Amino acid sequence: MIQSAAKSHVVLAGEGIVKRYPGVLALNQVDFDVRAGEVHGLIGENGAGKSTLMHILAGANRADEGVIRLEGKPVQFANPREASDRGIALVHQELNLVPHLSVAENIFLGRELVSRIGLIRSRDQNEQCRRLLTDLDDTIDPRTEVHRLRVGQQQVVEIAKAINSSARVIFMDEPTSAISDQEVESLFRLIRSLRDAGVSIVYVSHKLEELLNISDRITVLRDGQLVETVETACADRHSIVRLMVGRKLDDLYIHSPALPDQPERLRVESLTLARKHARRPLVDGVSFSVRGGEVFGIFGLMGAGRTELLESIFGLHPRRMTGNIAIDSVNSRFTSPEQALQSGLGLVPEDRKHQGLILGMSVEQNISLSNLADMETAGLLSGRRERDHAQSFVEQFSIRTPNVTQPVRALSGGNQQKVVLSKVLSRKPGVLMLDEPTRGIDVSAKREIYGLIDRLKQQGIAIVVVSSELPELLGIADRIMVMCEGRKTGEFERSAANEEVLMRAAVPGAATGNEPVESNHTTWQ
Amino acid sequence: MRDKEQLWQQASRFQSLLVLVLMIVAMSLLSDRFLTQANGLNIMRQISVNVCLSIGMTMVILSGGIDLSVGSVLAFSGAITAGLIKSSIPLPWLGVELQFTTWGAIVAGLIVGLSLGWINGQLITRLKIPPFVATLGMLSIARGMTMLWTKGFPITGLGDGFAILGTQSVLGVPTPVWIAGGLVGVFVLLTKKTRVGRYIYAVGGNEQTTRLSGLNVNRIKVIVYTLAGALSAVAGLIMTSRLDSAQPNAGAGYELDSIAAVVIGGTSLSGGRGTILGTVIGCLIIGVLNSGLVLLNVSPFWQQVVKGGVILVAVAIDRMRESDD
Amino acid sequence: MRDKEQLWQQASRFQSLLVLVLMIVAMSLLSDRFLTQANGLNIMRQISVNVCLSIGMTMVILSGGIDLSVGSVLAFSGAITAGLIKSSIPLPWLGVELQFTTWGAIVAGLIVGLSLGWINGQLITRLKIPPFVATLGMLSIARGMTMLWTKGFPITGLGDGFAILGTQSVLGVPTPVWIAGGLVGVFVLLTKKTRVGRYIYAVGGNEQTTRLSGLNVNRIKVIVYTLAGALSAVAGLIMTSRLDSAQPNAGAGYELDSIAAVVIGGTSLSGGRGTILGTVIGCLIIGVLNSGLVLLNVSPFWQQVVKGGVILVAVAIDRMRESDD
Amino acid sequence: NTTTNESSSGKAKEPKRIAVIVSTLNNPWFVVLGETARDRAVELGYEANMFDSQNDTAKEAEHFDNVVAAGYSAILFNPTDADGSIANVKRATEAGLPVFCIDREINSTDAATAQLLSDNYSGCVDLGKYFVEKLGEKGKYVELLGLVGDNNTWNRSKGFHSVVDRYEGLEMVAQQSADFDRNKALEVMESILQSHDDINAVFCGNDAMAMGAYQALLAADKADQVKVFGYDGSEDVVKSISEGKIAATVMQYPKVMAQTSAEYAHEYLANGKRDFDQKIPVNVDLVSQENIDDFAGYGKKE
Ligand SMILES: Nc1ncnc2c1ncn2[C@@H]1O[C@H](COP(=O)(O)OP(=O)(O)OP(=O)(O)O)[C@@H](O)[C@H]1O
Ligand SMILES: Nc1ncnc2c1ncn2[C@@H]1O[C@H](COP(=O)(O)OP(=O)(O)OP(=O)(O)O)[C@@H](O)[C@H]1O
Ligand SMILES: O[C@@H]1[C@H](O)[C@H](O)CO[C@H]1O
Ligand SMILES: [Mg+2]
Ligand SMILES: [Mg+2]
Repeated sequence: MIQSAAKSHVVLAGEGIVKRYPGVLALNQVDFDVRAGEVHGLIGENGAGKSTLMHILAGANRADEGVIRLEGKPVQFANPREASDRGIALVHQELNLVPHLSVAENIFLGRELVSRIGLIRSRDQNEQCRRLLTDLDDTIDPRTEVHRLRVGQQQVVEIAKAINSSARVIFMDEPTSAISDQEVESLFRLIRSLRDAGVSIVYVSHKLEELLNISDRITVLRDGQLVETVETACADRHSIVRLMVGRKLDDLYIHSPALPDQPERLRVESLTLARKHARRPLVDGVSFSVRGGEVFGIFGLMGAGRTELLESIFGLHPRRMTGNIAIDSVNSRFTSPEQALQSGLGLVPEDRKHQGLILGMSVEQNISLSNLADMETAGLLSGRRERDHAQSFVEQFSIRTPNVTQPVRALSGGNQQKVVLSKVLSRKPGVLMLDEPTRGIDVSAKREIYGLIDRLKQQGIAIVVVSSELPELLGIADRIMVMCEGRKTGEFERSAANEEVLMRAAVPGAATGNEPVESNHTTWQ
Repeated sequence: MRDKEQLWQQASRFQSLLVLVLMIVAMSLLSDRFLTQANGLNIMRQISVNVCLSIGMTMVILSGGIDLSVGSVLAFSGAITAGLIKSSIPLPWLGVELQFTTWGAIVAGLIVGLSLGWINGQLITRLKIPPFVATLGMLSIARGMTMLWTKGFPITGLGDGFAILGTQSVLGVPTPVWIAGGLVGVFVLLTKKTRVGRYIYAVGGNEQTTRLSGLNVNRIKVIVYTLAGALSAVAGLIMTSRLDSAQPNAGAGYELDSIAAVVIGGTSLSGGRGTILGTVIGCLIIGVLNSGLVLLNVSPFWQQVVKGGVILVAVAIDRMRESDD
Repeated sequence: MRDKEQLWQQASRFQSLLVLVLMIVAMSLLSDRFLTQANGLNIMRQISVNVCLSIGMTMVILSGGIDLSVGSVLAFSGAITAGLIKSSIPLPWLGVELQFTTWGAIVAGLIVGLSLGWINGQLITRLKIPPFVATLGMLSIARGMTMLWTKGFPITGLGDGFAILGTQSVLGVPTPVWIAGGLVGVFVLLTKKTRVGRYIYAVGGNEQTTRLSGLNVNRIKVIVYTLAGALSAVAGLIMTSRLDSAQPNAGAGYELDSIAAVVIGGTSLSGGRGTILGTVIGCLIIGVLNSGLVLLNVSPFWQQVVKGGVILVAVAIDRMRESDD
Repeated sequence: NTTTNESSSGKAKEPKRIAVIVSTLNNPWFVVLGETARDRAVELGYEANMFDSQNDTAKEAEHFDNVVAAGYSAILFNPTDADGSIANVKRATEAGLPVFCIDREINSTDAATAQLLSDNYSGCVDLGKYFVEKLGEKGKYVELLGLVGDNNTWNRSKGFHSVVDRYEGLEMVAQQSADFDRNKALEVMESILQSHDDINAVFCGNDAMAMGAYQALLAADKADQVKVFGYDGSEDVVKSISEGKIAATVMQYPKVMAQTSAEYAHEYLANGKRDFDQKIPVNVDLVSQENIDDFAGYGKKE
């Protein structure tokens, strides 16, 4: 693996790259190079400058200082198109697809196949696209409009788009943040075959194991500076983490035993959520219960219906839902999140930018949004109360922000997540549901979130955590439920849970007690 | 960094103010009649109707919507009040006639405006009709109802009691200016210092997050459109009183003037960002322009060209700060 | 999965068609004059102006913008053509007079419309003026220029050659219908089958992605507004020819009619989603409504109420499919 | 042609239909015009309906097409535009419908069946003469124009200036448009008063603007010293003249014109009369304090 890359020449290099944003030095004199046919991992905490560096090298952004060399010659890209014409492609961290165009239309955007008289050859595009996708995820129909795909499938489309541009260098910014393990496997296979064909790949991820698995070299960024580039063969988990955070990190997962003799706080019985215009439900007769002082994990592959389960409990789909829910033994069927919150239920949603935060509002305004009534004196909002309230969370959760009036948009992912948590906790929920609470968050922020979850649990709160990362759930949950295609396929005590049994329950058709299902996501008619 | 940001925010709000000041300076140089107290009050009186409409429009736009029906609602509310002042409503089955006092008629007009706004809100939230279409429908319906109610004739001669609203002065300042000023105060407070106000920004900023934060998005929207309807009614009352006449075609086309004032004042049409005070500056810019063009006796043919040009320049200056990147 | 989805998509497009069919059935039952070939052609001729405007408006809205200036551009282009047909332009410094042929004048009118559209595009992309404001400014400026050019008087008596455009029939079908129909064909092809068309959807769907895909977003926008300007000019020519007169106030308020047709036809005001054919259905719904209300002798005051109501019902039916939580 | 067959042969009992197409209903003057014409036609045994062109010649064209398609028998027509409406009228007459123009003229002598016209130009000549007399050939005045895209605006303005411009002592200090609209007139007048507080008179292109201007003068305490002149003969201006608030207006007789047009249509349809004079002038009268007792809104006292 490693030997070929070590010898090969440098394709693309940035020398002395500097990028300033108002009040931030995002990149400080970074020298970074990409060799032909290597997989180059890039890692660092949130805000370290990974995305900025990629954007500059791929022409999506311009450096304030420094030189970019392609095959040794200095180049300047006026826009991403020029870079892509020279064989440099970028898969973005934020999903960047046009929602109402089809998969094929997205993949060919800007490089359509046209006939002699200038008409688009849709059939040929669809055909080529289908071939491209067979390697990645053959359940995706090229003609489907992209907004109808799950997040994971969208990410696959995004990767396919970069590959389709027949690039020499492909930058991938957190390509696996939203795709399933199966898809990760296909992606890795593809990356390896690209590499063997001489294509270079720069790969950003917060998932260390992935980087160690796929890369030839790893570069660590910290606070806009390049700390070190190491050969993957000579690196391990601990050495990388130390480089990233500048110190040794304690155990990643924090778990104290569940509180004994706690009452049941959440009970869900035969919850079923019908799907629009289709027979097979999204959530199919799921039952479980959670006690206070307990972390209840829910595992499943992408599309297992976990998000819909939490949403249904939270009152978001009242018309399509059947089943019973009890909070603190009181039967509760919510027809809106408003009611759910009033009954002491809290939800930290999956998509923090679109569901958790109002990006244009300040940190304090986001934190107080759910309990503004408590911020009033004499019927008017009190700026001081609001500030103090937010400040207390900022201190308690060590949210890194210059001040609480900062727009939340400007915070790093981990800190944004803590703001969402603060908002939900402002209502002092007895039952807290967290959907993918650490997606796209760096290790030290993750660790802080785990610590927080543990503290809340010790206060007697019942906590439900949905996650696609097995080690995470094994690390923090007291019990784990597994879902597959909307159904509950298993429940395991912490002591009985391990990667193998959980995975077996999660994969369609593989688990015992899991009725044979007609393979993957395409089954519903 | 924070101070820098805030300074910048201040400066950018200041930008439309800058346009206003530039215009005032230019007008003063061109006409020595411009910068007088009398003309100042005159302009303020003239914009008071638009200020009332635009306060409501600002909130609607902040919440991510739009209201095209303001002009028609203005006309209908004004006509209802005028009609009720002038003539009684026979209730044959009770054998009586209902004769409204001036106050009663005013209240009735306000209730009508408020109700039409509420209906807008219901159309948008329950029937999921996009705001543009829902209020376009209302524009047509309310105008038609005004025609039916007035039979196409203005209702005039509304008495001295009613005239106070539009024509008197208190402490040297015209009543409409007091009303509009008072409403500005109330709604600045409402948007900045109350829960409803915060929720309006939240809905416009991110509707989904607002819902998931436990707020009733539909209720907030209904409140916003209802307030806009009520404010249109106030505008209708002021105009009717000022003219001593409810005109069936009053307020036609005012929706565009009002939206222009809001946007010139720096409020984003995509919602979540903007201020009432910005809108007031927007109204002032339009008012100064209208009055200035007449003072300078610019030919009516040229006025539209100049007006369009100034609006473009004003907004272009205002956008310059955002255009670096 | 896929077929079902696509079926559903088809069905939802079918929904506004359903509204149209329902209206036609209702009208036919209410009046035996409605469902005749003559009335069919009549309705098609009447909507041809709105169809031309709305094709352009559809593309503008698909790209995520809006164009309020269509009515004014229509008037100005029509007036330019009419003026150039009627009288020659003296060029004193050359000692000659420029006399346009009918064809030359038509081309000049088209170029004027196209140029105003291009200017809209420049205002929006270079000066970063929001489309609503930029085209609002243009609405005012182009109207003013029409007044200046015509001095407020209509320009009439444009000759038989020019009359063909609006008044003749070919194979029993009126020329305006041929023109509008041809344009629909061309622009359906353009939006569905060419790169430009695809990019229009892309810009409206996700501007950033489009830029990151290496496309020149500004150029696409400029093209869209330029096309909208040219199509407004075509509409202006048809109208001028049909009336044998360029009216200074032609097309006032048409922007709302056009936007209504686009939205009723199922195009989303937030861009990226919709079709030209949907818009044609929208125009037909409005056309059938207008003509039907006349055939049914609905009084003019009631017409506005009914029209608003029908638009609300039509869109509400259309939105029902999306209304599930 | 199926339509003509039906209307002539088939249902003789069913009343014939007359369309009243009015330029705009946004102004009560036209409402009076249209409703009077319609009511008179109904009295004469027709089914009659009114159509509003909303000051848009293209909308008017649609009404004509619809009316022809719907098989109406005659059109009583108040045009939106002297030139723009010609083509519309021609299409209708070619389809066999008689068209009678009311109030506003079309600039064609062979298109309409007949035209009943009030003469805006000469009406304002009379008004101009009275204006000169009232001001004693000397003073400053303001003119408020109607819609600048409307040719009535200019006919009135020209008639007025044909007289007034001959007197050097009369100075027009501002000429602005107020769109025939009461509120616009109020605002424009308020602004004008800021720079010209020494004017003696205001000439307004219609009565709605005259009322708006008066309202502005009243608020500025100048109602006594400034004379306001209007045009139309609307109810509130006639009343204001009798109360001494407004100096003069020109009475057009919308009711007379409208009734006559309906009667002509009846002559045409029922009695086969074809030889109408092309232009039938309907007298306009200056209304001032001197003769106000003879007048009511929109006509003579009955
Ligand atoms: N457009 C921008 N304006 C201002 N500051 C920015 C902008 N983009 C990035 N920054 C700042 O630059 C720094 C580097 O950001 P960057 O997005 O490159 O980090 P990252 O390493 O990709 O983080 P993550 O892991 O969260 O994606 C951060 O402090 C960020 O706040
Ligand atoms: N927009 C959509 N339209 C139709 N079906 C969808 C849509 N989004 C998701 N689904 C389907 O709903 C089911 C549940 O998806 P969902 O992504 O919510 O599951 P999840 O377990 O929460 O996984 P994730 O980790 O991706 O959130 C899947 O079968 C998926 O295919
Ligand atoms: O007489 C009428 C009215 O005065 C109207 O206000 C404008 O048009 C004229 O024909
Ligand atoms: Mg990043
Ligand atoms: Mg999920």
